[in-house]
Amino acid sequence: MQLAYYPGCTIKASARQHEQAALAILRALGVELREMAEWNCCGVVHTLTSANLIRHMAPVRVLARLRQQGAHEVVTLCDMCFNTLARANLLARQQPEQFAAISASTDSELRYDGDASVLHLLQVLRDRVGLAALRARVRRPLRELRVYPYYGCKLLRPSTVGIDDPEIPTLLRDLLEALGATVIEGHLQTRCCGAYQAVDQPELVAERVTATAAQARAGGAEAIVLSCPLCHFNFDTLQPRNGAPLPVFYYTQVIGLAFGLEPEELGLETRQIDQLPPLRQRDRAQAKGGAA
Amino acid sequence: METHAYDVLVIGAGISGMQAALDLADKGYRVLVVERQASIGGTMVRLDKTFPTNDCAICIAAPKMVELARHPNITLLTSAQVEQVRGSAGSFEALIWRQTTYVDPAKCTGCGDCARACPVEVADLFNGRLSTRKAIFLQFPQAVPAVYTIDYRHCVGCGACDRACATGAIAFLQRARPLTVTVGSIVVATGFEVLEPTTLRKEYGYGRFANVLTALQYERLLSASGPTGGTLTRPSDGQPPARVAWIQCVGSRSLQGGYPYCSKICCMYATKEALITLEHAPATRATIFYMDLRAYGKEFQQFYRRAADHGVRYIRSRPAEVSENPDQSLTVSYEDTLTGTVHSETFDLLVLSTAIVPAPENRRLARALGVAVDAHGFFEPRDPLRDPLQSSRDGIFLAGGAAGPNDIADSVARASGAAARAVIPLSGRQRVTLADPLPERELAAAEPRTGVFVCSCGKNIGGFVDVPTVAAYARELPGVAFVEACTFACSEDAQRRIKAAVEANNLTRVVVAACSPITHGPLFQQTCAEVGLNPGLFEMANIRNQCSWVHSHDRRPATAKAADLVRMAVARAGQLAPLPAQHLAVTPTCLVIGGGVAGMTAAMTLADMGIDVSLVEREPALGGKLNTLATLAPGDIPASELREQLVRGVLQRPRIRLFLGAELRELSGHIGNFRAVLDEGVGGAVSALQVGAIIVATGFREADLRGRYGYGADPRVITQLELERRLRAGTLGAPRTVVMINCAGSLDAENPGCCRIGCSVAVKNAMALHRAAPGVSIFMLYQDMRVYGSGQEEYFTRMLDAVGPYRIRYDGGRPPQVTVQDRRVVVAVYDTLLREELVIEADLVVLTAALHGDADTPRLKQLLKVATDSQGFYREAHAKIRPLDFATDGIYLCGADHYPRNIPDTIAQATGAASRAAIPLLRGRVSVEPIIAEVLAERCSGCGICLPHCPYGAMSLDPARGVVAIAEVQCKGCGTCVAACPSGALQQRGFTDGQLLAMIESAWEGPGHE
Amino acid sequence: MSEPFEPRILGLLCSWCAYGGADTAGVSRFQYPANIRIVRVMCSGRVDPLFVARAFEQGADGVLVAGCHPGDCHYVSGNAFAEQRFARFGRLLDFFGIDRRRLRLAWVSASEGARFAAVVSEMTEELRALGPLRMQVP
Amino acid sequence: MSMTIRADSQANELLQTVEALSGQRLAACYQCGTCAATCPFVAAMDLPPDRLIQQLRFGLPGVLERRAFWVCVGCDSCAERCPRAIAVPRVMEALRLIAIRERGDRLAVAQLPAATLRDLPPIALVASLRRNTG
Ligand SMILES: Cc1cc2nc3c(=O)[nH]c(=O)nc-3n(C[C@H](O)[C@H](O)[C@H](O)COP(=O)(O)OP(=O)(O)OC[C@H]3O[C@@H](n4cnc5c(N)ncnc54)[C@H](O)[C@@H]3O)c2cc1C
Ligand SMILES: Cc1cc2nc3c(=O)[nH]c(=O)nc-3n(C[C@H](O)[C@H](O)[C@H](O)COP(=O)(O)OP(=O)(O)OC[C@H]3O[C@@H](n4cnc5c(N)ncnc54)[C@H](O)[C@@H]3O)c2cc1C
Ligand code: SF4
Ligand code: SF4
Ligand code: SF4
Ligand code: SF4
Ligand code: SF4
Ligand code: SF4
Ligand code: SF4
Ligand code: SF4
Repeated sequence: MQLAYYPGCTIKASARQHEQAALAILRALGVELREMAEWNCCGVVHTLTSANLIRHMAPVRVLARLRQQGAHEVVTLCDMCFNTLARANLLARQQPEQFAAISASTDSELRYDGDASVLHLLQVLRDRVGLAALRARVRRPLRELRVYPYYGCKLLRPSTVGIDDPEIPTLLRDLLEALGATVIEGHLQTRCCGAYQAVDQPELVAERVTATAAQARAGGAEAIVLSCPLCHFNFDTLQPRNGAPLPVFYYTQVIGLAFGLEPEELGLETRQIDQLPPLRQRDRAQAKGGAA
Repeated sequence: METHAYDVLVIGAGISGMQAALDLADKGYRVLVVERQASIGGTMVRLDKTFPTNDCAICIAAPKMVELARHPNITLLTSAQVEQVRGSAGSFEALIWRQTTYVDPAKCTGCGDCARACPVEVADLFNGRLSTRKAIFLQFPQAVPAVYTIDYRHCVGCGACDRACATGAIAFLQRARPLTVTVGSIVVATGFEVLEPTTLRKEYGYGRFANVLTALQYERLLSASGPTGGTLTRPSDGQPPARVAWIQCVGSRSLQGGYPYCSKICCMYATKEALITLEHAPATRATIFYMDLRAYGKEFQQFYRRAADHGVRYIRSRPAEVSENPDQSLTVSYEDTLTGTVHSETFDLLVLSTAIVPAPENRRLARALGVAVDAHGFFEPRDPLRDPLQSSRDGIFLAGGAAGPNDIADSVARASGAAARAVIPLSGRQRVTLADPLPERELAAAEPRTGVFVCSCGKNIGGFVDVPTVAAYARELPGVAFVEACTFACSEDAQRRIKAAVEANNLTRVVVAACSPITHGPLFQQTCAEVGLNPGLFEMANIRNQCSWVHSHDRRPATAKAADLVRMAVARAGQLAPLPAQHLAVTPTCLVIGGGVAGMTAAMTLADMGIDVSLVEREPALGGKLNTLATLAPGDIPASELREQLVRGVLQRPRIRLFLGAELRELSGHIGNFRAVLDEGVGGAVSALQVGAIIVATGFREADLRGRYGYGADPRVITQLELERRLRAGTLGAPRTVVMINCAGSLDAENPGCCRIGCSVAVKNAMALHRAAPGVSIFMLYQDMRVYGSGQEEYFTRMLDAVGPYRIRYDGGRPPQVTVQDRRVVVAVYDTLLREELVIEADLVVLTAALHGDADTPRLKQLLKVATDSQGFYREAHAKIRPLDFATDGIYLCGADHYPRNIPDTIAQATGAASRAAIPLLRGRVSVEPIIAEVLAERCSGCGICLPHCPYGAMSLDPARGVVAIAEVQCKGCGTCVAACPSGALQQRGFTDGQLLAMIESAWEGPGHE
Repeated sequence: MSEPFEPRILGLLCSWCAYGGADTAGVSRFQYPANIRIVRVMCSGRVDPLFVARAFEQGADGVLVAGCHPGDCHYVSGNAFAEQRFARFGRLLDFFGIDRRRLRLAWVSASEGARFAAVVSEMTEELRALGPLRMQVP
Repeated sequence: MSMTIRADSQANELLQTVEALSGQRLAACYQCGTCAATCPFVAAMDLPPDRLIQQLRFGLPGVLERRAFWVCVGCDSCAERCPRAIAVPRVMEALRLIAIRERGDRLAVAQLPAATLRDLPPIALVASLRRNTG
């Protein structure tokens, strides 16, 4: 399977591990991602007023380029990129007249009429690869790992573009269970982490990630697994410093571990592996077992 | 394939289908009832009690079920579906598919041995999956027919039932078979379902959290025959819940995450459930989260106040989400919108008042019938405002909940209405003539031979009273010739056994020791009649409601008391005498009082059934409020258009005799033969009419608000009706700011009722003002926004979008103040949502005035000898199941004189009243109350002391003989006169001194008993 | 061993309201002492003072006459006549030296199951305190 | 406090602008409070969304001085649950836009500490700027 791939700025900056892990597991699954040429920033947030149409330019340009390059669908890793591209795409389909206005103000070769589709890697794994194939590829089931999947906002909402039920999503649970992990759930899984407020109102974010991590911990989770690089940043940096914060992993990294890939291939730092005692123990046990 | 001919096909046998079928069958039409489930009864039999009277639902439904099953003109097909309908009104041909139940109904006695043997446990859908049943089952104890059914989807075919069944009723080889029938018309009464919020509103946790239930499940939990036997416990751990909460509008009133309409009944059933919860366990904290509390029917607001006064906590809020705690309690997050604070509160049990939705099969049935359903799947009337009972196909009519959410009373009214309409295509058909009374047995034996049947009502009696001991005791009583203990005395099977026992033992009296004679007496009397025993020879001992249920903690006194009650009943039985059945011929014409929408509709419906009608209107013109209103919602149809249509319809029907400018002056007589004197006023004629029935349709009026809300002080303060008049006449002018004040004169101590239509009228008129004076700013001051009726919530939200009014929610305890200050009209109001005091300068203030019965009602009620409530609305015979009848036979009510209602409801009700009135008129005779008083002329001294005691004027002094005489059809059998007579010259049949004293004297077996 | 005194109460209940209230008490499982025996009449207006006298004679320690609330009478005004009649009859009780509390007139509607149970419970308590009525049968 | 509303003071320009920019009809709001109880940040808001809407509708003063719409991150939770399908985040965005147009940007990159700038994922920074600047 070959798919066009839109990385976005953050994947290339603070979330390189995510891309590294994604590419590694996809290789293992026989999926090839081909990075688009000449991509630009997606625009990051969908513009919510009618006065800022120009801000839809960035995502539309990405989609127009994609079509120019002959592709009909594009995979994203970053939840923000996914959400922004998908919503712009929806708008292009539903309100073409608005887009006519935008197009008119841009270079004519960048016409776009909404005929591409935007995919999130999780959709590819669930709907194209299939959880059965994923399960079949597992080499080191994460039996002793107790994880709390965190969805955040952009995967789910608005439901017009979300990839799972906005209230009771099951995608990450199904995926993690396919890897053999024990899944801990709670109603804060879908609650916003505070997103970009980390920039100048970090107290809002801190309150959220603290509450969510507390729920995960109360349920017995040892790690949080998520998808969005901004959620990752927020959980990684804004959990209270006192007491051991719960470690945070991208789902790609966890899949990689279950596939038996090496931590280095998955962009996992030693610090993170140390944060997962059961993983370490199991590694040791397996190492012993393997030796025997 | 078999083909049978009937007059009407009724599809669905909930309360609506039953009512429609009975109304038709009582008129002499042959009715086929097709019900998809194994038993009739529908939703109502799953309820615990019914608002606002808190009648026990099964108690008032069960007698109708039995009546239906036994009606000679009704054929019942259960576990059956209608597959196809061909033909047209007057001659339809329907193909019906009867599912196989694998049990031979002719052989099954309903003993349940099979179910005890069956190894398969499946979730009991009747109990909302809160308990299990077997693969062979009876839906519920009072099921009709009382025949077990094999649920083939779960049966493993082990044959255990077959081996257990003593009568060989199991018939595995039975095959499903199609059946064709011909009918003249069809009534659709398929009701509705409740939403199971597993795909919408998932954030409330239904289906994931054990202690989140739907309201219908909760009804089962409260019900004495439910999965917990009526003890209120939470499903997760069987512990009594200390905190119970209801969330309203789950899936209703939601443009997203649900349906746009209001489900209309949930505010009230939640209130009822909360109140019953407090009755069960007074220390429970009951909380209802609501957006607008829609308590808009007759007595509903009072019921709601009562709940609030009993401590039900109402929080104005639509909760955001629910999460489950480790102990399986539930945390609800919500904003109390009256304080603006966000809370997380924990409850032990959560009940979701989920949307009323059409059954998914409706669409399939609609295709089979060739009729339209609306966007949601409810059957759609051809013209929702003007013809709410007519489906999109001629000859097919809509009853009850099939066309949208309705409570029981409205369902029953609509069912009667549909029954009336269904008669019209049958014109020219021969009706079944009334059967002669059944032949009675010889009562030659001097000594009474009494048969006693002691019921254990499953565990309801047997669990608390030692039934075998009571039965053994009964055997020793004087005159008792036969005793039997039964599990369910009211079951079909038990009726057969009672009849057999009477035959075999030549019994002359029957005593059933079971439940209440009120609910079950008629059933057993009918059984007695079928075996030739006059109903007067039957007596009941109420050992369930008076012993087992109220002395459940101590078996010994409960059993002793049960034995006493049986002894008293047997003593009375010894004194019983046959009650003669008397019939009177009926004058087959009807008087309709009031020529508004209701009166005109009733008159036309009767005329179309072939009945002559006299229609009396006090005003010089027909039309009632239609002469004043501007446009009508829904649909924005000019009121004048509807008026012309109705008036034309009345004038075109030669059977209707019109009396305009006339009033009823005198009334005498009784059902079947009333004599009415009409007075056409000064210069007009005085006519005397002979009629068999009377329909009262005198409508309503706005309350006089002079002196309140600045009304009367300034011409810029008017009522909605006055606004309608201005809109109609085009004299509105160009107000820029209009303030509407809802509930003016309602919901207060003096008039606690809610006017029901006021909010919808305000919404309609906001739209009308917006059209008539573009750019007008409208302020709507309200307490709860109670738009009522089908399509009204949608209309309300369209109005919000189009008009953008300022809605201000005020508190009843702090009503708006209207003052005139240097020629400006100023309204001051505290907005409970903004929590600000607002002062609005208005060009026009429109008061949504309270509504009362017609001003002439006090006089008319005396003439008719019927009752009203404090607001001048007539009181019906029973708020739930007899909404169109007066307690006085032969007089019926409809329209806004019963309670304010909109036009679709008025039309449905008026059509229904016509159906009720047509029963005696078409039948041609009526029966006299059997328990009337009689005069023992030889003892009567003619003193006349008794005369003023009779509330019905049934007594008079016969001047020739010097003794009192009683007009038999007028006597209602209260017995007041009997107690008044100083010489013992009066006796009441069925309640003679001898009969009552026999009971009193045997209550403790005389003074020696210690 | 002597058992505690259990008073005997005769209830004369109208069919529409009070009897319905007793039924509702049953449906709602409101518990009350098992001391009452109920006789149903169609209207409280049917209750003849003779019935009460006979009940006392036959060993009742108390009599409860119950009907619809004023204004609610199914037969319009029967309960009003009952009330008048028993006002008069009360004076007669005084004459015979019977404590007036032994005859009680109560209004109970069909939905007031709790009220019915409370009335019976109260009356039972009161009669327990009053002790047995030893009517001399002439 | 008592607010006087006059017939001729009804031209509520702020409301009109918000409705035009957000495409939302605020009269449709049931004032049910679902949005307020849903919002993960309601505790930090000086006016919960439902009340903000109501104040806007009645033209009460001081709405633009509120912090609430700067707190909203547009997580869409409330919008998903609103029975009237009102997109509250669009209303919030409209208010931000109007405030920025009237008073200038709320945030300047220059003011942010260098360390923050270095560590932040680009999406955080860009999103924040998009929502806090014109
Ligand atoms: C939780 C709850 C509480 C309530 N409480 C009250 C209350 O306290 N007071 C009150 O007045 N009302 C109450 N109601 C409303 C009341 O239940 C309804 O008004 C009433 O049941 C409507 O009766 P119906 O006959 O129209 O419909 P239903 O009772 O639904 O009966 C319809 C019948 O048609 C049958 N049927 C359906 N489709 C087909 C088909 N295709 N072919 C053949 N048969 C079919 C069904 O099996 C059913 O037997 C309550 C409702 C609910 C859900
Ligand atoms: C302001 C307002 C707006 C409304 N708008 C709508 C709407 O938009 N849509 C809608 O569906 N419904 C609306 N309604 C409700 C509608 O008016 C009623 O449903 C309808 O009028 C009821 O009809 P009725 O025949 O029962 O009573 P009425 O219309 O009141 O008719 C009663 C008739 O009986 C006559 N009468 C009274 N007493 C006697 C007597 N003793 N002898 C002889 N005749 C007598 C009266 O003169 C009158 O003609 C509105 C009501 C009001 C008050
Ligand atoms: S008769 Fe047979 S089929 Fe009927 S209930 Fe009894 S055992 Fe079951
Ligand atoms: S044959 Fe079916 S219904 Fe009968 S006992 Fe076996 S499983 Fe039950
Ligand atoms: S407002 Fe309407 S839909 Fe909502 S709970 Fe009340 S009756 Fe049901
Ligand atoms: S007591 Fe007997 S007769 Fe009455 S409901 Fe129960 S089973 Fe039927
Ligand atoms: S205006 Fe009428 S319908 Fe509306 S709440 Fe008030 S009393 Fe009820
Ligand atoms: S029994 Fe009642 S209704 Fe009949 S005559 Fe006597 S007082 Fe009148
Ligand atoms: S979109 Fe804004 S207002 Fe709505 S829940 Fe999210 S943060 Fe709160
Ligand atoms: S959830 Fe929607 S309808 Fe409810 S208060 Fe918020 S915006 Fe208004």
